[in-house]
Order: sequence, then C-alpha cells, then structure tokens
Amino acid sequence: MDSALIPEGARRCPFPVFATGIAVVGAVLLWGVYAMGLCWLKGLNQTNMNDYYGFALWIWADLAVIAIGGGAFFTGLLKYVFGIDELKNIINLAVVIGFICYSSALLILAIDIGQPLRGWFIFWHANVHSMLTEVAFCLSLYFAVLTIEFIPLVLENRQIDKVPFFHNLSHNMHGIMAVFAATGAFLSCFHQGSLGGVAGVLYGRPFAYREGLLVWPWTFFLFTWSAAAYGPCFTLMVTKMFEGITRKKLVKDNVVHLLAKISGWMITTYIIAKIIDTIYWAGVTAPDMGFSLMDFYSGNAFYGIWILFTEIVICGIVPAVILTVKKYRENKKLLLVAICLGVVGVCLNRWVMVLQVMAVPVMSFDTWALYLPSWQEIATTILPVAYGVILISLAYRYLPVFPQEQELYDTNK
Amino acid sequence: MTQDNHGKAHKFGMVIDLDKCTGCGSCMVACMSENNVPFKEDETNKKDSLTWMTVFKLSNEKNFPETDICYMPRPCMHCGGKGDHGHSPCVSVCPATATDYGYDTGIVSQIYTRCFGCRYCMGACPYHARYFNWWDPKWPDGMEEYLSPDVSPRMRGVVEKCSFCYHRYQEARDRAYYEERRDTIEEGEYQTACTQACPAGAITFGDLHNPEHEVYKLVKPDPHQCGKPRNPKAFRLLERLQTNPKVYYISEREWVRKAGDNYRKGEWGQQKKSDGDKGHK
Amino acid sequence: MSELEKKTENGSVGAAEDGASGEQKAGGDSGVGMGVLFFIAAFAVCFLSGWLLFPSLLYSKKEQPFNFNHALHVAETGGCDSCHFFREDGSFAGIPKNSSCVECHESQLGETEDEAIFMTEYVEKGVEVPWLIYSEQPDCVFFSHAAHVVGAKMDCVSCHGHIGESETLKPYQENRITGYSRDIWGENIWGIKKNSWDRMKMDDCAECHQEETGSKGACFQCHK
Amino acid sequence: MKIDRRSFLGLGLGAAAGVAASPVTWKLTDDSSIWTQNWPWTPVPHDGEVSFDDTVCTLCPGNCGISIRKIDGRAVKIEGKKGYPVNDGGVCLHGLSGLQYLYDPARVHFPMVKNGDTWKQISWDEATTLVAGKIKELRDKGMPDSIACVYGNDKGSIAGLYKRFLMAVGSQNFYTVDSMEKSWEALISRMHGLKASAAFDLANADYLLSFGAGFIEGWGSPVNNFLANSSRKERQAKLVQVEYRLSNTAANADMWVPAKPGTEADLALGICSAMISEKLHDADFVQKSGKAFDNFAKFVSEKYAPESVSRTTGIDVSTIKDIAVQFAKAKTPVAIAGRGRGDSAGSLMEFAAVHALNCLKGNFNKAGGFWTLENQDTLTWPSLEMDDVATKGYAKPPVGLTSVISTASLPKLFETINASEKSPVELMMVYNSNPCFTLHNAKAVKDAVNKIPFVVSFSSCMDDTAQLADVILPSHMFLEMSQDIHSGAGIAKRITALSKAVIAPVFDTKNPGDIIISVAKAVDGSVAASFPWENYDECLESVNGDQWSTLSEEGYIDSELTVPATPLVADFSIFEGFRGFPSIEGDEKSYPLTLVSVDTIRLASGSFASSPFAVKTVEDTVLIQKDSVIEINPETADKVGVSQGDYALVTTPLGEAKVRVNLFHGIMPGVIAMPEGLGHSFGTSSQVVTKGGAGLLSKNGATSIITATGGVSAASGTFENRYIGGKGVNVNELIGPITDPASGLDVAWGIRARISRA
Repeated sequence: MDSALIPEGARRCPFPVFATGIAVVGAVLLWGVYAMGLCWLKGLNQTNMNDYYGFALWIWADLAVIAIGGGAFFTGLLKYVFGIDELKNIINLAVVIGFICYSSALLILAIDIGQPLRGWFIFWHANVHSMLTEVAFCLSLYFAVLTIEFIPLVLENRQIDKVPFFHNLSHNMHGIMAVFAATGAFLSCFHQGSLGGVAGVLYGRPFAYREGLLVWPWTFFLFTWSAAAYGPCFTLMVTKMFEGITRKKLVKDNVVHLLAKISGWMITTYIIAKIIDTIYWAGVTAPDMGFSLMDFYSGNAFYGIWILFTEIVICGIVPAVILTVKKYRENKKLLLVAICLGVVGVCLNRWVMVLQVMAVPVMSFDTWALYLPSWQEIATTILPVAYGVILISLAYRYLPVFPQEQELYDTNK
Repeated sequence: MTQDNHGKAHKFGMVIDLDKCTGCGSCMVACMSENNVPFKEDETNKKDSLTWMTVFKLSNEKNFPETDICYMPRPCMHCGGKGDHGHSPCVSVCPATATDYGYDTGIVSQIYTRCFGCRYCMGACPYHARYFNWWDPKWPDGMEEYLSPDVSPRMRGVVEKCSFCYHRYQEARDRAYYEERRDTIEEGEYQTACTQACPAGAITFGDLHNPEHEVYKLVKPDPHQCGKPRNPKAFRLLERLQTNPKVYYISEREWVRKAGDNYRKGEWGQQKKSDGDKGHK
Repeated sequence: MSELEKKTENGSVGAAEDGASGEQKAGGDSGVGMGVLFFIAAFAVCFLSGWLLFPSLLYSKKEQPFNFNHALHVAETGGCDSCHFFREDGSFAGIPKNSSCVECHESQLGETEDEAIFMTEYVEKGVEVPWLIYSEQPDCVFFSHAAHVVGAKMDCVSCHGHIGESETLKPYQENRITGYSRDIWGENIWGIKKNSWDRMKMDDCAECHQEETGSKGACFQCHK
Repeated sequence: MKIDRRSFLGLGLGAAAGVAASPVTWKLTDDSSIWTQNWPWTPVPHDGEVSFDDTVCTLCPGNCGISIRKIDGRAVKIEGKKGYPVNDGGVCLHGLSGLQYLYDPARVHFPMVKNGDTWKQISWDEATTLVAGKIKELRDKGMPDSIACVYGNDKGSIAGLYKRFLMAVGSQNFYTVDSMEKSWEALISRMHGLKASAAFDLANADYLLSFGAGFIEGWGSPVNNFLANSSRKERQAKLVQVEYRLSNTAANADMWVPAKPGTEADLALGICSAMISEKLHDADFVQKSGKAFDNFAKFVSEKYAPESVSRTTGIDVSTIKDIAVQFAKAKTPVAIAGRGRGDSAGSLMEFAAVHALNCLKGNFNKAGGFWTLENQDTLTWPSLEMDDVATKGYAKPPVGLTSVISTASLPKLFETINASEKSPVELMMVYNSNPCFTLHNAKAVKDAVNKIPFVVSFSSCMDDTAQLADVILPSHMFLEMSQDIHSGAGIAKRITALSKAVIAPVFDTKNPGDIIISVAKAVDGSVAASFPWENYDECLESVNGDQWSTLSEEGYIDSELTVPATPLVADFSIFEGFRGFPSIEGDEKSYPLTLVSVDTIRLASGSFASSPFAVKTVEDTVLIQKDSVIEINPETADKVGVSQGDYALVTTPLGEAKVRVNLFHGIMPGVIAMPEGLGHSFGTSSQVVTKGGAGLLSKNGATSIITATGGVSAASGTFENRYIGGKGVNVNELIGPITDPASGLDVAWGIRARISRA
C-alpha cells in the first residue's frame, strides 16, 4: 500500500510486516517518552543520580552515540574532502546514523538538565571557558549541518523527487555538499574533542584529568581520534545488521573493506596514542596528585583493572590488528568480531570517562560511589535507540540509502 | 579590580580547628536556617541531602581501643583554582556563567536563576560541596513563614552551595557605606552563620589578606605558594590538586592531617619531613 | 499514500498552469508579482503589529490603589529621603509603611478623594497600601542603595527619573510574561534608552559599573 | 486574482521578515528568560526591617540565651545570644532549629477531646470545664489523691503553679523526670547532708575525669560544656573519658579509658584506692569524715585495689595508677558521673564512687571545683488554701513512693499502676514530658497510661504520650510563651532568666500557666481561691517579686555563687555495707551481648522530638531510611555473622527489634549501641490518620469536627510529622527499668541482648 513511496525497483517487506515491526519498537519508544515526560514534569528525582553522581547513564549514552555517530563526519570527510569516492556508497547510511545520533544527543541533553526551559542559556549566557559550551555550540551547529546533509537524501524519495523544485534543490545541494561536509567535519572534530575535554579538564578529579595542549587536554584529541576510528565500525555494524535483517547484500565488499581498513589504521594510531596517554597519566599526572594507578582500579567489585585491559587490549589492539591485516579483514567473521569489539571499545571508553570519573573517591576518606540507574533512566536511554531504529527503518524503506542495492540485487539474481 | 588573588582585594577564608570540633552539627543547622535550605522527609541518603555545610566523620581505621575519629566540617572551599587565579574547578566549567569567582572577595558565587542544572560543576568539585535540587523545595504548612529574605530560595533543578554567607557581607557593606566607611569592614562585622553558631568556637572566619585577622594569624598563608599554610599543623583539603581552597583545617593529630590529602606509599614521611623543616624556620 | 501522490501532482500541475496563464497583465512575471505583493503585505502587517500591537498585548495596565502626589510631598517634606529613608543598619526602607505616613497623616489632611481612601481603607483598617512598584526587581537581586546613594553619591533621578516631580501616578504596566513592570525594560519596546533612568535591566547596571568602576563586577555583588 | 504557491511563499517570508524587523523576537526572548527564572511556586520571602528579640531557649535544661532575628516582626532565624553567661553566642542545633517547632506538623492546633477513635475539637471553655469537672468529681468522692501530675522539671513558676494546684486539690502525686541531677541531689543529701544540687565549674577545672558522661554530647548544659571543652586547649586542661565506646567525648578527650560497661564505678573506686595507698589524697579534708573515711580507705584497699579493679574493668593497673596520680596532682580536678546526656538517673553508689574522688581531693566550692548549690526558692507564693478534702488527700503518700529518698518516682508510678488491678491514679495531667517515649520499657508505660481513666495532656505537639490522652489542652511552644527560668543542669552558675513570648501564637494554644489557672478557677472553692491571679503574666510578675524589674528589663540575673557558710564535710559512711553496683537485666547465656542506649547531640531524646533540621544532620550510621542503625565492633559482628549494612534482629528480655548494622572499630567487642531519640510512634499514618485521624473543617465551629476515614488529610489535625515520626526503634522499648536499691530511682543504662541476621 505504500509502494509508491518505496524507491523504484527496491524490494521491501510487505507493509503490515513493516508496520508491526515499527509498532513494536514504537511501544518501546512510547515507554521512553513516558519516562522522559516523568523526568520533565516531576524532575530529575526520577533518576537515581545524586550529588556524587551528577553525570550518569544517559550522559554516557550521549557520549557513546556521538562517538559511534562519528562515522558520519569521518566518512564525510574522507569522501568529500579527501575524495575517496567509493565511500559514496556508504555515506548516506553514515549521514542517517549521524543524524540519529546527534538528534538523540540533543534530546538527551534536554532531558538531562534540571531546568529544561532554561537550556538555551548555554548560548544566551555562554561561558566560553567551559567545555560544555563548546559541546553545545558544536553539537547544535553540527546537528544543523547533518540536517542539511540529510535533506538531499530525503528529497530523493521517489515522490518528492517528482517535484521539480525539490529535485533541483536536491541536485544543487549535492553540489555544495562538500562545503557542508568539510564544515561538519570541522565542527564534529571540535564537538567530539570537547566532549573529551569535558572530563579531561576536571583537575579536581584525578581519574579524569589530563594535561594537554593549550586549552585542550589530551582527552580532547583522543576523543576526536577515537570517534573517527571507531565511528566507521558502527557504520559497518549497522550495514551488517541491515544485510542480516534484510538478507540482502547492500554494500559492496570493496567499500566495506576500504572503510574497515581506514578504521583499522585509525584505531591503530589511536590505541598507540591512548597507551602513551595512559602511561603518562599513570606515571606522572596521577602520582603528582597523590594517586597510583591501582588506586583507581581497586576497592570495589565493579571498577577493576579489567576495565582498562578490556578497553585497550581487547577492544583496541585486537580490532586494530584484525582490521589492518588484509587477510583477517576480509574474513567475514573476523571482520564482524572486529567491528563489534570496536563499537564496544569506544562505548566502554566513554563509560569510563563518565561513570568511573564520578565513582572514584577523591578525598582520602571518601568511598567509591556506585549507582544503579532507575527504570526511568534506562527507558530514557533506550528511547533514542528506539527512535533510531524507527528512523533508520523508515529511511531504508523509503529512501535510497544504499545506492548499490539495486546493482547488487541484479548481480546476485 | 584586579583579576587575581594577589592584589589588594579581600580574600575571605575560614579556619576550622578539628581538635575543637565536637561534631555537634550546629554549623549545619545554622547554615540551613540562615540560607533557606529546604529539607525532605527522608534525608538519610547523604548523597542527595542538601547540606551546604556538611560534617564528615573521619576514622583512623585502627582497631579497638586504638580507634580515633575526627569530625571535619566542610563548607564550600571557595577555591582560587590553579595558581590562585580564580579558575576554580567549578567556575571554569559552568557553561552559562551561573557561578563566578569574585576577585574582590575570593568568593565563588552561585546564581540560581542563571543555573539551568547541567551539574557539570558538581562533577568538577572534588569536595562534593555542590548540591543539586533534585526536588522542588517544600515546607510543611506555614513553615515558609520563617524563610529569610536575604537569600533567595531555590527552585528544583538548579545547583546550590555555600556562599560564605555572602548576604552578610552585602549587609555589612550596606552599613559601612551608610556610615561612610566604604569598604572598611571590621573583622567581626562579616562572619558566616556557622562561625557564629559553632558552640565549640572551632570555626574562624576572616580576610586571609589581612595580617590582623585571626584566620591569617592561625594559618599564616604563604602568598608565594597560593596561600599554602605555613603553620605546620594546618592543612588544606586536597592541597595537591592545586585547587587552592580558602578553607584551612588545623589539627595536632598527624593522622588527621594525613587524611587531608592523598599520598602514595612513603610520600607522607617526606611530606612530614618538609613540614618539619618549615616549622623550624 | 496515493493521496500524497495526488497532492504533489496537483501541486506541480498547478505550478505549471500558473506560469502559462495570462490572467495577470504582468504576463509571465505575474506569479512573482503576487509573491512580492504578499511579501510586502505580510511584512507590513507583521512589522507594524510587532511595533504597535505587540506592546499593548504584552503589557496589562493596572491602576495604583489610589493616586499619590510626589511633587506635593517633596515640597512638604523636603526631599526623597524623608519618606524613602535608610534604616540604621544601612538597609534601604523603600516604599514607606503606613506607620511612617501617619507621622504626618495622623488624621485626614486635605479633602482629596485619594486621601480619604488612604485613611478609610488602609490606616483605619490597619492594612498596608499594596503599591505596585515600578522598580521592583526579582528576588535574586540584591541592590545596595547605600553603595549608590551614599557611597557613589548618585542621586535618585539617575535610576528612578523625575518621579519626584510627578503629581499623579502613572498606570502600572505589568509584563504578562515576567510579571514585572514595563519600566524595567523601558518604555521603548526595542529597549533603547535616552536617559539613564529609562531602563533597569542587569545590562544597564553592568554598563554603568563598567564605566564607573572598570568592571561589571562579580555576580554576588548584586545577586543573592 | 489567483493565489498560488508563490503567494504563500511571499506571505511566509514577508511575515518572517516583518517579525524579524520588529522587536517581538528580541523582546520575547528576554522576557522568556526572566519568566523561566522566576517560577511562581518558589517562595519569595518578604523583606523588611531587621530586629532582634532576645529570650532564653527552654528546649533542654541548658537554657541558652538566644536572639530571634526578625524581618518586619516575622521571625526568620534563631541565633545564640552573645555575652549570655551560659552560652556566649554559641547555640546547639536544636535551639537553632527552634522556629521549625512552631510549624511542626504534629502540633495540636486547639483543645481536643478524644471521641472513640477520633479527636474532636472543643472550645477552651469546654476543655477547662471538662477537666475541672473531673477533678471536682474526684474531690467530691474524696479521692483527690488519685489525681497526678507529670511535669518535666520542678523549676520555675509554671511548675510551681502545677505543684500548687495538686496541693490545693489535695494530692502529693507530682512527678518530675529522673535525671542525673536527681541522683546528684540524692547523693549530696546523703554524703554532705545538704539540700543542694551539684554543679561543676568545668570551664576552670584543669583535670576532668568523666565516667561515661557525654560531656560534649548534651550532658548537663550542652553549650556551656562545649565552651568549657574548647577552652581546654588554651588552658592546658585535661579530659579523661571512661567509656566502653569511642563517643565524641572520648574522641575529643586527651585520654580514652575504655572500661567495660558497668564497671566505671569500680574503676573510680580503684583510682580512690590507688590515691589513698599512695597518700595522694587531701588528708585534711577527709579527716573531717573521721572513722568513716578510715573504713572507706580500708574497704577500697581490700576490695578495690588497682590489681583487682584492673581485672573487672579491663584497664591496666598502670593506667589506673597514672590517672590516680594525675588526678591527685591536678590543681582543680573534677570527677563527673551521669551517663550519656545525663537525662536518666544513675545508681547512687556509682555516683558515690565517682564522688569519692572529688571528696579525696576536697576541691569543693571554688573556681574549677565541685559546687554544692543550695536549693533556693527565689519565688514568693501567696498562702495556699486547702479545704478538708485537700488536707486529707495531701496527707496520703504519693503513688510510687520510693522508700529510700522519699520522693515519688515516675517509673515507680507506672509500675504501681501496672501492678494494681485498678489504677490508683484516676486522673493524670502531663506537661513538658513524654514518659511513653522516654521511660524504660516504654510499652509498659503506655499500658499504664492506657489504664488511667482520664489523662489530660498539655502538650503542644501530638507526642507519644499525648496521643494516649483523653483530652488535650495545647500549650504554646516555648517561643510563644513567657516563663521564668532557673539554671541547673550542673552549671556552676546561678542564673534566673525570663523566657519571653517573642512570637505571637501560631495556633489556638495557651500558656500552660494560664491553663492551670483557669482550670483552678473552674474547680472553684478553695482551689480557685489559691489562684488569685487574673492570668499567668500577673502571677509571673508577682511571684518573682523584687527580681521582676531586673528580669523584665535585663532578661536575666546572673547571681554570684555563694560559698556555704559551714565548711563541707564528706560522709564516707555511705560505703558501709556496700556490696557492689547494680547489674543489668538478662542472663549472659542466652544474651551474650550488652545493649546500651547511646545519646548523640544531633538527636533529641527528651520531652521534645528532633526537628526536621536536626534529623537531617543525623548520620547514616545512626539512621537509614526508617531503620535504626546499631553500632557493633567488627570482631563481634564477625562472630555473630553480620556485616556492614545488614539487617539484624536485636533481642533482649523485653522484646526484639529489626535494625541495620554499622561496623565501628571504636566500640568495645561484645557491646552493641543503639541510638536514643528514634522510634517516635506519632506521625505514622497508620496510628494517627486512620485511627485517630481527624481533619479540621472549620476552625471556628466549636464542635464542628469531622471524622475522617483515613483519606481526609486536612492540614490541621493529621499530626503527621514524617520527619521524625515512625523512624527507627525506640531503644527504651528494649531496655527495662532497674530500680536502684540505694535510691529507688530507675538506673538502667543497658540490657543483655543477642543479635542475629534478619
């Protein structure tokens, strides 16, 4: 019944099946919206956050979605600025994911603040020294850019494209997309970085604090680098998920392998930097403040040294090796393992830089502050996921997200 | 107005004698009633309980009967930040300029109407001195009658913290202006509510830049080291983080002074030695 | 979803027809002409209502409990500070209470209706007059009159204007959104001021402080 | 004319441009910024002129001077009064939160009579007539001696009025709450033959040996002691704390002597023994005691030699000897007794053992010493008329008379009531005390109160006792009423002060003095004749006589302490025939541990409950949500199998309670400590709203009250104080009274107990 909207020649599941799927996810979405409403109406007492844990689960979710949404800016950068043209076959997906991630991040921030109606004070009364101000500006500007990048794709919908105005608009926009991609890449670099800076500048929190360059702590650069490195992993992961769900090949292997290779080298360089950073931090920065490395990783059941090992070795070195070595990369299973580990790794890094920062005691007589999120927090954190699933499904169904789809279908027929 | 702490401006600070403190809690209640701090039915979760002044209980963790405890009242430290330039951990991170550093007083402000509740400052503060209004403040019927007009009551969703009873400084200045003394405020004219109420006389408050003031005499802040105390029995909480707090503690007990900061194995011995040298000079 | 299809098709057909139709004398440019016309009309309506209608929508007028003749009182008592005085602790008493008024108005003075209202409705009933204060600031503001009047030797007019010369109280215009008087933002809807007393926003405080002291001052200087 | 898409586009763009060029956006942005900053539900306190009104806090016997800060007459803050002889500006957290009591949700707003399960509002006239009628009825029956009155203390003119009332109707049943002050008085009477209270010049003493007294935990006059303690550093005065647990006092002390619980007095005698054997005592002073001292010396050297005391107490012989030497060498040493906050009595012989130290030094009635302040009644009362009924009734001894010190004891009263088939007390009046909460075996006390046919409460709040009353004639809160205050609580000063009404009454309450005067007038006859004053203010002024003018002008009179004319003699014969100190209830086999109740300054445990502010300061090692937390040594916890934060069941011979566990190295193994001041039963909806819940419909309608079945929660009349009510366990329900053979007072301080994981 919605066939007129579906890209020409594309094969999609029957509408009732699609609608049912959307309804199921929609129910989850509504649950999240309900929790969000509670947080807005009754206040943040609906969460299990407290004065020791001012940043918690959904701020992690915020950082994590932005990191994995990093595929958008990095792929955009590679395609439009560095001219790696093969990537045009995956750029649409990267943009959709980026759009979802950034809009989710904005939504999470709007729920997270105590006086949502004053949220715009961050622009109106901005303190330029604050990393969060930088975050807010970059986030909203890059969101605007992503919207602009997303629009042409929407305009390519079969019916919209019939309108000459939109058709031309879409065409023109494609023409200037490089400019936006470059701007977006720049903004997002700063945005990813400033998110890293959020934790890195906290010199009252030895676990988070890092020295740095000018006003930016090392975490600033590490965050940008890690988002660029791991973001494509998520783009690939979503692609693989789509291919799995639709049981269709959607992107050609050479594109996948190219992106995987780039990601691999990025992870390699990132993980080297991360190791150097960790060594310097453990050996110089923290001891100056009276802490030895193990002070941060002992004294409670959850935050053991395993977390550092997992982040650096299992989710860092391992995917780096797999993705850089051609033989491994082209092994389907290993590739899948690597991109999954990559996504887990960057999420774990963001977790550590938000939740462990809050948990580590600073005063000698303080104890570890552990916390369990309330259902409202969990629902609100799942909300963007549900929203993302719906949006990306709609996009896949009605927009030509995968340019190679038809071609691949034809060849595989 | 100079943009650092080294000029002629005031630098208000507090010295707390931990050997005199009895942990009675008067400072906490004096503060709450002075500053319109609300309360709720269950305040036993100390991590969501608004107490601008809170009293930590420290223990030497030794077995009976070698055990010793010490109460440590903790207001906002009004950190001067690295280099004492006024970039307190919290001030520098606030995205909306809802908290700033008063270069004329050394006091870190918090403007509730500006704050939109991002709680970044709370994450930045290693002393847990900042509190979030998780709930709308509610008083039992009629109790709102006792609210003071000197401090504006807060709404849900904003951060609040100790202000060193800044409104008392405002009032003292009003009087000084009115009596045409301008900025010459006597030591006794501006005292915080906790200082005034402490039945043990453990809290002293005054201008750390004024050698006549008791706080100065007690700790002898070193102007070349951002106000680090020269009195070997005095210390500041987490000195090594370079937050440069304006609250000093005094104790004769070594374990208490050691608990004031983090030391890796063997570091305390060296620290003690250098403190000892300082004492001789 | 075929409806959408139809709509869009109709839309494009319509557009095509527009271009071809010759009803307008301006020929091919007629569409643009209409567009311009609409643009101008909409602009004019919105622009004018923004300037003229919006202020009257934004503010509601409220009358004071009764009229008060400042000029007369100044002449009788000799100056602002005989009623708007400092207390001994240096705080500013602001609007006088009935107890100050009855120092003179022990019994009704003069025959005006306002005086009669004051005596019968307020003094005799022991109720304070609920004056609407033009310069009322939000609760978070701490303003030191002593610092400005005694310390900086400023006169009342600098901030409050020539209210002391007025014979009647102007209506109080309450901002429907903020609940504060129009005098805070100023009469000019763009907030442009000609005199120092035209506005009482924080920016105005900061501006003067910047000029006079070289710094806008720290938050706590004027906030509580 | 045709309207097409371009027209719409033009319209939209034009409108946008028009708005942009008008001030709307700019202005609305600014306005909405102001709007979001001032929510109407955030209170805006009115500003005005600042004034201060001084009075005296009467929440505890410490009686600090306080200043009420007011804005245009509205009280906003309580501060300590600088220069006041008791507290010199310092003030405790309870005093500081005094204003909260004004609006306590548990306050009784008007006189009420219990009507089955609900409370019914009545007028003051009806209330006084009702009470007076009952009293007349009992007097007509010739039973005036079945009328009783429980009153917090017996100082001041309001207490005088209540005492006088009982006398005028014909009853000796006037009870005050037992405290360490009473034990000291009994001891001074026995050892020095004086009717005097004990006072300690702690601010000048250079060696303070405390046997379990919570010197800085609310003992005596709390703030006065804080000041004395703080000045120790400068004065080089020493504080030695004998206590089985590292209390705040112990932590603050120069030396902590953790003697086993219940052996503190043994240690005192051991120190005596060491002093005497080393001839360190003041021989001249003790000589006056004659043979009795020699007997005492012989007795302690035989039975309490340091070596044997060391075994009982667990304290090294050398420590005992050291303390003996230090105490003896000190210029002005003082030994103090009275466990915890001192608001329960102690065994007379324990006090005697501690006081023997003071006697050995003879540091009496001088700076830094132990003072005997002779009881002086500075009030002058007009003559009292007693008719036949009254005379006959008054001739009968009070119910619950203790054989030894021949005063009536409150615990004994309730024991007697419980022991008799029909309560010997027909009518009980209660003011300024909450026996159903503060007395040991509180449940039995409640039973006794329930057994009394007619209970009249004058409480201003619906407390544990008031809710069992038949009628409540609510008093003012202390800031709303005037009364005279007479220092006590062991303070070495003689201060008479005026506690003024500094705040207009918030509810329809009265000064308890006025209440009793109007009841007396309603009783009529000789009773009315004995109350000639129009109202309490008139009475207050007249009974204070000459000192009234100073009191009303200055607020207080700080009189010089007078040294008794005849030199003090200590009679050591009290120790003759002494066989040992009373031990606690329960057998060691089934109850291997010792449960003690612990006072913390942050929790009130006397006649008033803690304010919301005070409860807020309570640590999570004392109260977690609605559970009391017990303190236990990790070693003991290991043995019992409980760990930090666990739920545990504490069982004593009296009952059991579910609590949570806090491991604390500072408590002696084998001892568990439970906080006092928790477990108030009022304010729990199950108790008050559903059973006694009554919402007020019309405050003016005299009998227009209401029954509510639970749901109605009109603001007045629910008495739900959820800030303290229903939180924790009342430790007094787990500990039973122990009658001191020497004084007849209840001297329990703990009980044997066991603990298991729950």
